[in-house]
Amino acid sequence: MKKLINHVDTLLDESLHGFAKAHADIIQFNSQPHFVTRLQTTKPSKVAIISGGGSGHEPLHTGFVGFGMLDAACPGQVFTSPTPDQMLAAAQAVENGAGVLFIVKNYAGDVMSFEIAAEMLDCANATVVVSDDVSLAKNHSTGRRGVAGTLIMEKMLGAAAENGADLTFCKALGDRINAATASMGVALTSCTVPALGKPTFHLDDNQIEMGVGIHGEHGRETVSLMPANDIVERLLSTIIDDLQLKSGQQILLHVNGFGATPLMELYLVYELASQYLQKRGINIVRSLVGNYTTSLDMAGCSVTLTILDNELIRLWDAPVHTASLRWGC
Amino acid sequence: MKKLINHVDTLLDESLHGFAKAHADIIQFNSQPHFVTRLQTTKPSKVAIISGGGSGHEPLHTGFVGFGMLDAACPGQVFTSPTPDQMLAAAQAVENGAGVLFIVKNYAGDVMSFEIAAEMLDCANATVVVSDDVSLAKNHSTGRRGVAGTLIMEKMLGAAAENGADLTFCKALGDRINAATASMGVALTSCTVPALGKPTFHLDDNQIEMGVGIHGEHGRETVSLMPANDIVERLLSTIIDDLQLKSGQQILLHVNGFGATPLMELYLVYELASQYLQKRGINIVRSLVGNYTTSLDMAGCSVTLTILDNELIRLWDAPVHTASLRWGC
Amino acid sequence: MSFTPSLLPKLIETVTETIIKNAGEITALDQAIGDGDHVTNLQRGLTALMAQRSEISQLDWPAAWQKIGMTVMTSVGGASGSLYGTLFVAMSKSAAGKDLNVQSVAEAFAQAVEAVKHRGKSDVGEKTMLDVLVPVAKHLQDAAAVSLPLSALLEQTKQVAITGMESTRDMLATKGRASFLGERTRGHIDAGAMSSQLVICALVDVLLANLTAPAQ
Amino acid sequence: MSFTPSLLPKLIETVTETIIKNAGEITALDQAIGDGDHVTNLQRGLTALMAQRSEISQLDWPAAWQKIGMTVMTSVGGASGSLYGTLFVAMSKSAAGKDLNVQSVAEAFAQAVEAVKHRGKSDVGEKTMLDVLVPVAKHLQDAAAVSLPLSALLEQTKQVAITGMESTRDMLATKGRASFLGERTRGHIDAGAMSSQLVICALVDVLLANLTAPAQ
Ligand SMILES: Nc1ncnc2c1ncn2[C@@H]1O[C@H](COP(=O)(O)OP(=O)(O)O)[C@@H](O)[C@H]1O
Ligand SMILES: Nc1ncnc2c1ncn2[C@@H]1O[C@H](COP(=O)(O)OP(=O)(O)O)[C@@H](O)[C@H]1O
Ligand SMILES: [Mg+2]
Ligand SMILES: [Mg+2]
Ligand SMILES: [Mg+2]
Ligand SMILES: [Mg+2]
Repeated sequence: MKKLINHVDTLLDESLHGFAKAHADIIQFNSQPHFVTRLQTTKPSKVAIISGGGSGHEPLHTGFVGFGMLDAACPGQVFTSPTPDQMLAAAQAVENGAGVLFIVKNYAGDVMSFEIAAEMLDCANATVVVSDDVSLAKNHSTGRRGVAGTLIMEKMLGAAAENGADLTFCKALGDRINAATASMGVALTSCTVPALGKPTFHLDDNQIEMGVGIHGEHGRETVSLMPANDIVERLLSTIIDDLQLKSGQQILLHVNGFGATPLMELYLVYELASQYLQKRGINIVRSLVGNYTTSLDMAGCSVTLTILDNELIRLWDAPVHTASLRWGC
Repeated sequence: MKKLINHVDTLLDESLHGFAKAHADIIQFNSQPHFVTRLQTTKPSKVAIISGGGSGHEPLHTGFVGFGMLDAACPGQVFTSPTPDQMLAAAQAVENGAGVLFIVKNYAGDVMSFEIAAEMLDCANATVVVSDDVSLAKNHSTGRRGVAGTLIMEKMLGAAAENGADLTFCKALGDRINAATASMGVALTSCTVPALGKPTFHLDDNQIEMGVGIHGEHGRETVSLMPANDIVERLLSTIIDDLQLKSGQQILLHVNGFGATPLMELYLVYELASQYLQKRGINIVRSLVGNYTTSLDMAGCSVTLTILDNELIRLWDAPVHTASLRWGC
Repeated sequence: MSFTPSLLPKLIETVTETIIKNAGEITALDQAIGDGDHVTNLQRGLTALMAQRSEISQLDWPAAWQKIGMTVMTSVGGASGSLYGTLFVAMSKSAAGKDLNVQSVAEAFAQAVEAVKHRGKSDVGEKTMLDVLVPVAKHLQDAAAVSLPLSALLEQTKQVAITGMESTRDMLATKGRASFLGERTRGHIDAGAMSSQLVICALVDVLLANLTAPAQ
Repeated sequence: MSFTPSLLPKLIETVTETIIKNAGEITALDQAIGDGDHVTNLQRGLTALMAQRSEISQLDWPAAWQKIGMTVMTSVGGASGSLYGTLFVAMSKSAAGKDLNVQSVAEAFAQAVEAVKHRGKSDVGEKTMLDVLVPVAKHLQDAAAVSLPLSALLEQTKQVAITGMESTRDMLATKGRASFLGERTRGHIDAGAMSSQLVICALVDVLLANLTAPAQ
C-alpha cells in the first residue's frame, strides 16, 4: 500500500486537523469526540442540519459544512459509522431551538448510531434516511444504500433550513427528495482501506464491477470491460426505470467520481449521459460533475438523477458556502 | 488499461463536449480548432487572458475559464501541447482592444506553439511563462517546468485584468508572481496515457518518485516509500530554500493532488506542511487543497508556495466564477 | 464458587488475544462480503477496554456491563459497535438490582439479545452475529431451567456458538452490508458471527479455567 | 532525372509506413525519457497529410512544403509539431522563387534546420532531432559543393542520419522534456532523433528507388 500518511492510526486525525486549518474561515473542528461545525452559531429559528458517516468519502460530509448546507458533520473512522456520542455532541453544539435534522446514509451501522444518538438527545429531532442506490431492488431487505444522492439531499435541505423551513417541513422535504433521487455506480478498481493495506477485492484488467456502493466492496456483478456508452446505458436505463422518468421531465444530473477517476472521464460520462437523456426527451436543467462522494482511491463513477420541480431548483440554486461546494456567495 | 471511454480517438472530444454542456452557463466550446471561451464578450478595456496546454491536467485550464480568471483556454491532446492555430483562433475570438496575455507552462512544445501563435497574431500581446517547479535547478538548461503554480498565476492575473490592469502591468505582475512561486511534487504511481494503454513507468510497492512534473514521467529520483512527514520535509525544505523564505513572511499554501489522491491524504499533507511552516515562523494566510493540476490518474501530490503581499492577497481574494474555482460571486 | 468482576481484566485480555489471533481470518470474511473493517473496529473497542480494565473490575456486574457497553458504543463504530454496545447496556439494564445467578444472568442475556434484534431490526437466519447470539441465549436459558451443572453449561455454550457461526456459511445475507451482495454472500461465514463466537468461547474458557482452579 | 511533387503521395505513404512499423520502439523511447506521445503526435500529422496527399502533389515544391508545414503545425502538437512544422515552412520560404537543384535544396534545408534551431533554442549535442538534422544538412551541403553523384549523396545521407541518431544515445539531454531527467537520460536514444532518422531514410529510399527506376 502506498499512501501519503505517517501511520494508519494517526491518518484520520492529521487529516481532519489539516481540513480544519485549511478552512478555518468556514468551519471548526472538535476533536473529542470528532465533529465539524460551522464557525457561526445556528440562528435560533433555523433547523440544525447534521450528517455524518464513515470517512473515506471526502469531501462528503465535512466538505459540505457551512452556510446553506450542513451545520455539523460527524466523521467516523475510514468506512466505519461514527459513534452515537459524536452525533449527540454535535447536535448539542449546534442546535439552537428549532430542532435537529439528521441526514443518514442507509447503512445498518450509520442508522443505528444516529438512532441511538436521537434517543439520547433531548430536543426535537427527525431523521431523513438517504437510500438512492438503485443497483439494489426497491424492496431490498435493508432498504437501499445511500450513495451520491446524499450531497443533493444535504444541499437542498441545507437551503430549506437556511430559508427558515421548520423541522416537520424539512423532514417531509427530505423524504420527497429521496423519492425523487436515484443513483447507480460502476467500479473499475476496488480501493485500499489504509488499515488493511491491500485492495478490498481484485478485478482483472478486463473486468469491471456493476452496481457498487461507496465502500470499495463488490457490487452486484462482475462484468467485462465495456465502452463507456454501454456503461452509461446500463446505469441510466436502471435509474430511468426506477424513477419512471418520462419525456419532458426536468432533472439534475450528477456524475460523481469515486476518487481516482480523472475529470476528463467524468465529463465524458456526462456527455454520453446527456446524449442518452436527450434522446428520451428528458431535460437536464442542473448539473454537477466531480469527485464528491468518493471511496478513497477507487476508480469508477456513479450517475445520480434527481427529478426537479421549481421548489427543488430554487433550493439547489440557493447560495452555499462550504469547503467543497460554493456558489452564490 | 481500464478507463471510462469509448475509444481513445474520441475521448478528448466527447469529454470537452460534456464539459461544455455541464458548464453552459459559464463557457462555450469551439471545436474547430479546439478552444473554450467565456460566454460573455471580453470588455473593451480588459486584457484577454489566455492559457492552454496538453489535456489530462483537468481542471487546469478549461476549468478556470470564466469571470475573474481566464478568457479562453486551448486544450491540446492528452499531454501534448496545443497547436498554434488554437491559440491564434482563441485570441482572435476574445481579444477586444486591450491586447492578449498568454500564460504558458514552460515546456518546449507549449512555449513554441504559443510563440508561433503570438508571431501570427496582429494585436498587442505578451506572454508570461510559468516555471515554478523547483525540483529542477534554477539554471536548468530549458528553465524550470510550469506545474501547479499555474493556477495561482491564472487566478491572480485574471483578477488583475478584471480590475482593468493593462497589458504591460499584467505582464510585469505575472513575472513577479512567477518569481514568488515555487512547487515540488512526489508521485506514488505513474499514470496511464489513454493512447498508450499502460503506465508510463513502473514503481515497486515500496518506491516513490521525488521531483516529478505533471506528465506521469519519471522525476529526479526514485526513493523508498517514506512517512508523509519526511516527504513533506523534502518538498518544503527545497521550496523554502529556493524562495529564501524567512520567518514572518506570508504565503499561500497550495496542496495539489495529481488526480488519484484522496482528499483525506491531501489534507493530511496540508496539516504536516502547516506544522512545518509554523515551526519556521512562516504564516499561511491563504490555502487551497484539492486535485487542480492533475496527471490523469497519477497518485501523489505537489506542494506550492507563493509569497504574498497585500496586492497578491487582494488578487487571490477577488471574485472568481469558473467551473472549478469559484468564490465571491 | 461464583464469578466476580475481578475476573474482568482476564476476560478482556483473553478476548483481545483471541481477536488478534484470528484477525486475518475475520478480516478476510469482512472483505469477502463486507467492507473489511470489523477487526479494526473491534480492536479500537478492546484497546479502550484494556485501558479501563482495572477500573471496571472495581464495579459490580451491572455497572461494569453498562460501562463496557458505553465504551464499546463510543469507540468501536460500524454496525457491530452499536450492536455489541447495545448488548452490554441492555444486559446491565436487565440485571440491575437483581440477585445474579445462572438463571438471572441467562435471562438478562436473553433480554440483551432481544435488544440487539430490536436495534438491528434483524433476527436469526439473516447471516449476522445473531445467528450465534440467539442460539446461545436459548441454550443458556434452557440449561438454566434444567439446572445443568455450570461446567457442562459452559462447555456446551462453546459448541452452540460454533454451530451458530457455521450456520451462517450457507445463508443468504439479508441484513448489514453483506446483504448488498445478494447470492454472492453464500459460502462465506459472517464476520460478526465469527467474532461473537470467538468472544463467547474466549469468555467461557476463562470461566471454565476459573471454575476448576482453586477458589481465589 | 529530377524529382517532382508527383512523388509526394508515395513519400507520405512510405513515411507513414515506417513510423507505424517502428511505433513501438519510438514510443518506448519517449516513455523512457519523455512522455510517450511522440508517435501518436506524428500519426495525427501523417493522417492529415495522407488525406491531403493527392491535393499537395498538384503544387510546386515550395507551395507543397508550405502546405505540409502548416498541416504538421496544426495537427501534430507537442514539441515535434512546432519543430517539424517550422522545418517545412522554412524550407518553403527559403526555396521560394529559386531554381531547385541539389545545391539550392541543400541550402534551403540547411536554412530550415537553422529555423528549427532558432525555434527550439537548441543546437546539436542536446539530444534532440537536431542531432540528426544538423549533420544531415551539413552532409547535403558538402556533397552538393563537391557535386557528389545523387545516388551516393542519398546513400550517405541515410548513414549520416543513423549515425546522428546513434550519437544521442550517450548524450545528456539538455532540451525538451528529457532534460528534466538529467543523468537518467543517458543510455536512451532520443525519440525525435529516431523519428527524424526514420523519416529521412524513408524519403531517401523513395528517391533512390525513383532514381534507378525507369523515368515515369
Ligand atoms: N442489522 C444487523 N443486525 C445484526 N447484526 C448485524 C446487522 N448489521 C450488521 N451486523 C453484524 O455486524 C457485522 C459487521 O460489523 P462491522 O464490520 O464492524 O460493521 P460494518 O458492517 O458497519 O462495517 C456483520 O458481520 C454482522 O454480523
Ligand atoms: N527544444 C527542442 N529543440 C529541438 N528538438 C526538440 C526540442 N524539444 C523537443 N525536441 C524534440 O522533440 C521530441 C519530442 O517530441 P514529442 O514527443 O512529439 O513532443 P513533447 O516532448 O512535447 O511530448 C524530442 O524527442 C526531441 O527530439
Ligand atoms: Mg464498516
Ligand atoms: Mg507531449
Ligand atoms: Mg465491516
Ligand atoms: Mg512526447
